[in-house]
Parts: sequence; C-alpha cells; structure tokens
Amino acid sequence: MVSTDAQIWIAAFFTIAATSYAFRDNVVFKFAENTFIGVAAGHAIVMGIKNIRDYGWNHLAQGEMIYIVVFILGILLYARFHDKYYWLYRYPIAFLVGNGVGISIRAAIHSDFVKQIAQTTSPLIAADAFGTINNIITFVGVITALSHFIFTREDIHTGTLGWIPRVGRWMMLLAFGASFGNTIMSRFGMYQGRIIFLLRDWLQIV
Amino acid sequence: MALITEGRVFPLIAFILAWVATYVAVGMGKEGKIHIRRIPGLDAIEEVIGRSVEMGRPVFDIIGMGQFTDIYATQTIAGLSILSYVAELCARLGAKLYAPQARVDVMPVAVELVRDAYRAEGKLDELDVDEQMPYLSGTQFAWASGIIGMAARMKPAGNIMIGPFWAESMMFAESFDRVGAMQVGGTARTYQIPFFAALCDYVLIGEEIFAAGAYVSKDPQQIGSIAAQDWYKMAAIIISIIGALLSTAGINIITEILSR
Amino acid sequence: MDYKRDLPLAITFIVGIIAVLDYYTGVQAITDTFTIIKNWGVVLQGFALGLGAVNLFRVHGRRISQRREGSDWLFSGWLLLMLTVFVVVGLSTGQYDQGPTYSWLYNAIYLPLGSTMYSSLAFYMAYGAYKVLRARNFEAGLLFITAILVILGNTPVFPAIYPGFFHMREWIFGPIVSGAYRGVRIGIGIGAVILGIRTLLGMETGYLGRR
Amino acid sequence: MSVWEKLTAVPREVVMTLVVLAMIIPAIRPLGLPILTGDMSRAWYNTVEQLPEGSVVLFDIGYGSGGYPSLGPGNIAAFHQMFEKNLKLVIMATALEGTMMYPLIMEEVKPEENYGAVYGEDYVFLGYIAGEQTAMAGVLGDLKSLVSTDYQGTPISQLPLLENINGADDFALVAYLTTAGGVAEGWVYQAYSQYNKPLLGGCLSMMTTSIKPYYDSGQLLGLMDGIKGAADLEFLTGHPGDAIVSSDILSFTQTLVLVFIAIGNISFWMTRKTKEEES
Repeated sequence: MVSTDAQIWIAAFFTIAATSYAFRDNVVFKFAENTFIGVAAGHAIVMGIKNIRDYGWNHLAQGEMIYIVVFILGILLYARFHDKYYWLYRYPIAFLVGNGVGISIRAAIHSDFVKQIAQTTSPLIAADAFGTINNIITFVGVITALSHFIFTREDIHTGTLGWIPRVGRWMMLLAFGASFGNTIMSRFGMYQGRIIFLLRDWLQIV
Repeated sequence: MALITEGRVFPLIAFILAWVATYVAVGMGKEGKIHIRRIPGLDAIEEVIGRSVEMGRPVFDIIGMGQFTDIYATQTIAGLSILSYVAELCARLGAKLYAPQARVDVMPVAVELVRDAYRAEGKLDELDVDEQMPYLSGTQFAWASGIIGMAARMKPAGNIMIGPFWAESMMFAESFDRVGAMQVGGTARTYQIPFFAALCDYVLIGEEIFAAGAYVSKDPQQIGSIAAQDWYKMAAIIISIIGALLSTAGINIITEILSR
Repeated sequence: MDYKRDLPLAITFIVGIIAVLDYYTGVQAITDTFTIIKNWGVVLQGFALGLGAVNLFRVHGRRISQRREGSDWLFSGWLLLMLTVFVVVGLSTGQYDQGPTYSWLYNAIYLPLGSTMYSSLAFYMAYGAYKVLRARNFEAGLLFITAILVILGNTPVFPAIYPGFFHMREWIFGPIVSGAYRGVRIGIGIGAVILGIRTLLGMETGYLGRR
Repeated sequence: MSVWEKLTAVPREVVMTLVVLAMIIPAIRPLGLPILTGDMSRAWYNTVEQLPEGSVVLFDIGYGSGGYPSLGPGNIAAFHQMFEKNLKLVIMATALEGTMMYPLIMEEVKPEENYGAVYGEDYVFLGYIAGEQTAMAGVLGDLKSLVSTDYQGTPISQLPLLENINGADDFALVAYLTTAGGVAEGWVYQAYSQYNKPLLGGCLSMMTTSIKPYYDSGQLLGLMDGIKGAADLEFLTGHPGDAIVSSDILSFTQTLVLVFIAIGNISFWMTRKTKEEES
C-alpha cells in the first residue's frame, strides 16, 4: 500500500525532483533547487539565532557585560552590505580569521608535518618479507610524492634524478584511482538511502 | 609548570622556522632571487590554444566557483593568474576565449585581468566582455548546467580548468570531452583530481596549480611562499630518509626528537 | 594608522598569536584569554550564519523587482518564501529547531532535498565511469587499474566469490594510498601553515574584501 | 557507424534506467551476502570495546541530511555499541543540521527502551555549536564557560552527567562522523594534537583516502569508511540495519558500473583499432 502521510508524499516528490537532474536539466529540478537554497538559508538563520542565544545572550543575561562587545562585533558583520561603512565588517572578520587561522595552523604543523614525518621514520624492515615490501612501498610513495611538489629546484626534475618525481606522480595516480573507486561507492551508498525511503516509506513495497 | 608544553618543543621549533622561512622567502622573491621551474602543464596550455586557432574553434577557461573570502581563495588566485596567461595567449594567437563566471566578488577582477591581457596585445577591440565572460550563477547545479550548455553549443576545441572544483568537475570534464575539446585540468581539492586525471589531456595535481600561477604571474608573494614550502618539503624528505635508515639500523634518535 | 585596514590586520595578528601561544606555552593568563576568544568566536560564527540569507534577499529581491528573464523571478519569490517560512516557524514557537511543526517541515522538505541533491550524482557517476574510466594513455591507465581493483573489492558480491578481491582492496589502501597521500598531506599541511603565517603577518589580505 | 562506435555512446537515459533497476531489485529481494570487515572499522570497534564501563565519550554528529544515508547507519551502530557497553555519551553537533539528525538516530537506537539509559544521567545532547574548530576547542577547553544549557534549554546544573565534566580531561574518548573535511581534520588538531585524546573518526568514502594518513600515524585509532564502514560496524555490533541492506544494492549497482566500464573500454579500443586500420 502506498503511504497516506502528506509528509512522506512531499518528501517523495522532492526526492524524485532532485534526482531528475541526472537525466536532464528541467523545470521541476529548478523548483527543487530553489526550494533547497531557500530552506537551507532559513535553517541557517534559525540555528544562528539559537547559537547567539545559547552561547551569547545567556552569558549576557547572567551579567557578563563584556559580551556586549561580541554583539556589537556581530552586528558589524552586516556592515558589508552598506556602501559607505562596509569597512566596519573587517573588524569582526579580522577576529574570526585570526582565531580560525591561529587555531588550525598551531596544530597543523604538529599533525600534518611532524607526526607524518615521524611515522615515515619508522623502521623499513618488518617481521616478514611482505611487511618489509609494504613499508618500502609506503616510504617510496611519501618521498617521491613530496619530491614531485618541489618547484624551485629544476635539477630534481631533470637529468638523472628525474625519475624520482615521475615515480611520485605515478604513485599518486594509483592512489587517486583508489580514491575514484571509493567515490563511486560513496555516491551509491548515499543514494541507496533514498531508494530505501521511496520503496519502504512511500510505496511500502518492502 | 613548564613554559613550553611537553611534547611540543619540536613542533614549536618547526613553527618558528616556518615563520622565519616565510619572511626570508618573500623577501628573496621580491629581489627576484627565486626561480620556479616551468610546469609541463603550461606547455600543454599553449598547445590547447594553438590547436584551437588551427581548428578555428573557441577556448574555454573556467576558474571554478571559489571566492576571495573562503579557504579556497589561494586556488582562485592561481586560477586567475592562469586566466590572465590564457587571455594573453588567446589575444596574441587569435583564439576566441570564453571565461564564464560564478562569483560576483571574483568576476570584476577576472574581467580586469582579461582586459589588461588583450590591451597589452593591442587587441582590446576583439574582446566582448558581456558575451565572452557571462555571469552564469553562484549556485552549483545552475552553474554546472550553464557551462554544460555553453560547451554543447559552442563546441570549443580547448578547455582549461584551474581553480577550486567540487562535484561539477566530472560533469565539466565529461561534457567538454564529448565535444572533442583538448583539456587541461588542475585543482588542489584532492577529491576531484581523479576526475580530471581520467579525462583531461594534462592534469595539474594539487600544489602544481600554485606553482603554475606563481610562474606566470611573477608575484613575489606567491613565489616566496612556494620557496618556503619547498624548503620544508626538502627538510621533510631529508629527515625522513635519514630517520628511516637510522631506525632500520636500530637507532631511534630522529623519531624520539620528533616526539619531543 | 589606517583604521580601515591596519587595525583589522592588527586584530587578526593579535588573536592569532594568542591562539598559537596558548598551544605552545603553559601561561595561565594566555589560556584564560584564549578561552574568552573561543567563546566569542562561537557567538560571532552564529551571527555570520545570517550573511548568506541577506545575500539571497539582495540577489533575488532584485530579480523579483526587475521581473526579467522569463519566469525566473517566480522561482526567486518561492525561494525567499521558503526561507521566510522556516525562519518564522523556527522563531515564533520559541523552540527553534525542536518544535514539532519545524521538524515536520524539515523532514518533509529539507531532509529529502539535502540527501538527494548530492547523492543523485551517483547516476552521473555511473554514466561518467562508463564514459570516463578508459585506459586511454599511461597515466589514465594507472588510475584505471586501482580504480577497478577497488571497485571489485568494494562490491560485496565479488569478495563473496573470491575473498582475494577484498584483500587486494585492503592492500591498495595500505602502502599505495598511505604512501602517496601522506606525501600529499605533508604538502597540504605545510602549505596551510605558510598561508596562515602570511595571513597573520598581513601579507595575505583577501579576506578584507577587494574594494 | 560500427557496432563498436555505437557502444562507445550508449545514451545516458539507458544507463540511468538500468542503474535505477539495479537499485530497486536488490532492495525488494535482498541477497544477504557475507561481509568481510576491514581493518579500519575493526579498529574502531575494538577501541570502544576496550573502554572501561562508565567512561565518558564525546561524540560529534558532524553531518546533515546529505551525509545521513552514508553515516547515519554507522552512527546508529556506534551508539548501540556504546550504550551496550554502559558508556556515558556527551553528544554535540558541529554540523548545522546535526540537531535534526539526532532525533532520527535516537528513534532507531531507543536508549531508554533497549538499554535502560536515562537522559541527563547516561547521555546528553549539547546541540549545534557554530565555528567547527572553535567549537571543538571550546568544548574540550572549558566546557562550562561556553555551554550553559543542553539543546532543549535545560540548564546544565540539572544534568547530573555534566556535573563532573569540565573539558578534555574528563573524556575517555572522542569520536566523530562527518561529511566536512574541515571537521575531520579539525578533530585531529583539537582533540589529538591539543589534548592527546584517543580519537575515532568517520567520513564519506570519498574522503577516506585523504584522512587515512591520520589513521596510519595513530592519530586516529579507528576510521569508519562511509557506508562500507557502517556495514562493518553493524555486522560487528550485531545490529544489522540500512547499511547491510545497502551492501546488497552496492553489489548490483557496482557490478553494472563494472560492466559499463568494460563496454566503454573495449569499444574504445576497438574503435581506435578499426580507425587505425582504415587510415
């Protein structure tokens, strides 16, 4: 039996409408896309205001008057839409950028650089021959891939050493192939959820 | 309490050195002391444009839908540098360039760069910005449809895509391939590289787009930061090789220093 | 000092430096200051969530008032209507996203659209894999080999016939992926750090806008 | 036009229709094929198994509707295992839609009914916190200076679970599932690098290759590889769900894709060969 729930019907309509683009661009898809952009922005506003209440207003209500500064900065973000005073939005943006950059690069050099090099310095010889071969392949992959991205030294890319970055490029292409294969699974894995919804909740045939 | 948090001494040193390296490298870039190797992708771009002139069909240059305010800004800037280079070659060799736009904040900069390139070649009268650099849409799928439609109508002989790309990368590469365009693709968003690698005649992988952008723009800031990164990568290679050899021989000193 | 430009750059520098010092040093005053910065950052990000909506109102409002390009303005009107409906339902009840009407609307509209929009690329991928994945030259051939082997390992029916397909896939994700992607990761990491340092030093000013 | 040339250009509509059929048939008639579990998801499972009873886990729902079909089933299986082990859960969301995913997951897990867990004592949901890495650093740093209520506005003083939780030191494990690269890297920076916390991560399969270096270097103790990882975890925890159903569908759709890749390649080479012979 087909579902009698209006919510399920609307959801089924939008599922099919959003899928239709895969076959060809059409007006129903355009309708779905515009709806999507609208509701996404609407949801963002609701969550934004809830955030301001939970993490800003609550502090202010408890008497932490310093939070007035945050509210002023927050409102200044919207100055960017003003022709004359647009530059005022640079203050809150500067704050956000400084915080965002600082908080990520301070740890990136640890997680992405030092830790990854430390991992590469582990012994190449493993307990068995298979493990040793794997370790060597990994090691060669890291070194050659890195060498491919050295741009200020012409000598690494030409002449007798030229094979090193070339091997790096090949190793990366092999790895990208694996990524491609997994991406196919990723997309299908996502769409299956919709098929299950259509068959189980809407048409109720499974 | 220790002044420096335990386990972070080496990262801190690496961090401070990065700071110094950036300063020094940008300074060297300004003095013109740094030489960036020519990326093979740039030769491929010349070939694309030359082929288009021979065939009498247009060339597309797509810089993606990145903005100056998002984290992909550097990729957009690399894309713009390449666009300026492509425009220069198109004007010089006489290929018709199409560069559709997706972002209102990037578009004026792109238009200015293309105008400058045509002006420098004395061919400003051959450029029709409204027709050749239309604003399509800032919405992903509308932008994708727009480009796919243009590709089908104009049957370009060449397509250059350098900048940040998302799921639309495959749609673009496939549509241009269908009309027989020779393609050069490049992005630092690694998720999308496989699609370019599978379909484009030449692909710029990851940071190659920054090097290519810096090479053609000759901007000391960009050149300097590439040099600083190179020093770090060379250090990474050297430390890794020495460390791996030592630890294989049973000496774990490098691994230990790194975890200080 | 130019308060339109230098002051924002100074703010970025100071805030960023405090974040860095908080990580590497154990000074209590810095940790406390940074706690305040973090809490403020969360609130400011909340404010920033509305920026996209204001932009939509500007772009689509203009489209509606000009009423050109065929029926496009009708779509623009619908877009702004849906935006307004979600905001009104969310805020009027005082329950934000937890109200029953809001959940109903979310599950009927946003959930199916959100989960279908990107996943419908699966169809494009199927067609794309057929058109794209061809061993047309050496480089594409390398990509082709691992892609096929990974798909074989990922498709449960093949390992069910011969488990080696799965172990092959696991092996590719071992040394091949680990090696190349670690190299890529080191490159990305150092690139991000140098870009970040340039931003803190005021060499990279794109975020200030280009007017 | 030769047969080969025709096969290089099968119309889009034909391919799409076959894909739709390949999805519908196994959904109606499941095959129940065996599942081989991968290292990365077994590592996730074992890490949780080894936690002592009563340990507090910080769990981030870092995805929305777009990621739900891939990550939702894995999330459900992960919660089943955690409640079964009597772990305490502090749940937060770095994704805007995370608060809307929470009820969908809990509807399936039913912690009260299945495990006798009590909201506020055994698990709490803090809601969405904006700012990604800033939010992570905030929760791990000084939780109570940031958060004053749970997602429904209940003051944290009325939630016994949070009484003794002030920051990173009080969590035995941090786990996240996300569709965003920034969140996947962010937790490594904020939880592992900053506080040396045991960390489990999960992401879409298309992101797995990029995130895997963190797993190799031990910064992530386990990695859930999208829908495949979810199926593994459903299997390991003994709570079969949508992911296992999905793996049957995957068998059909991906086999079809492989057939088309074969057709594409053979016809491509044959066309090229005939053209070379003609010229």
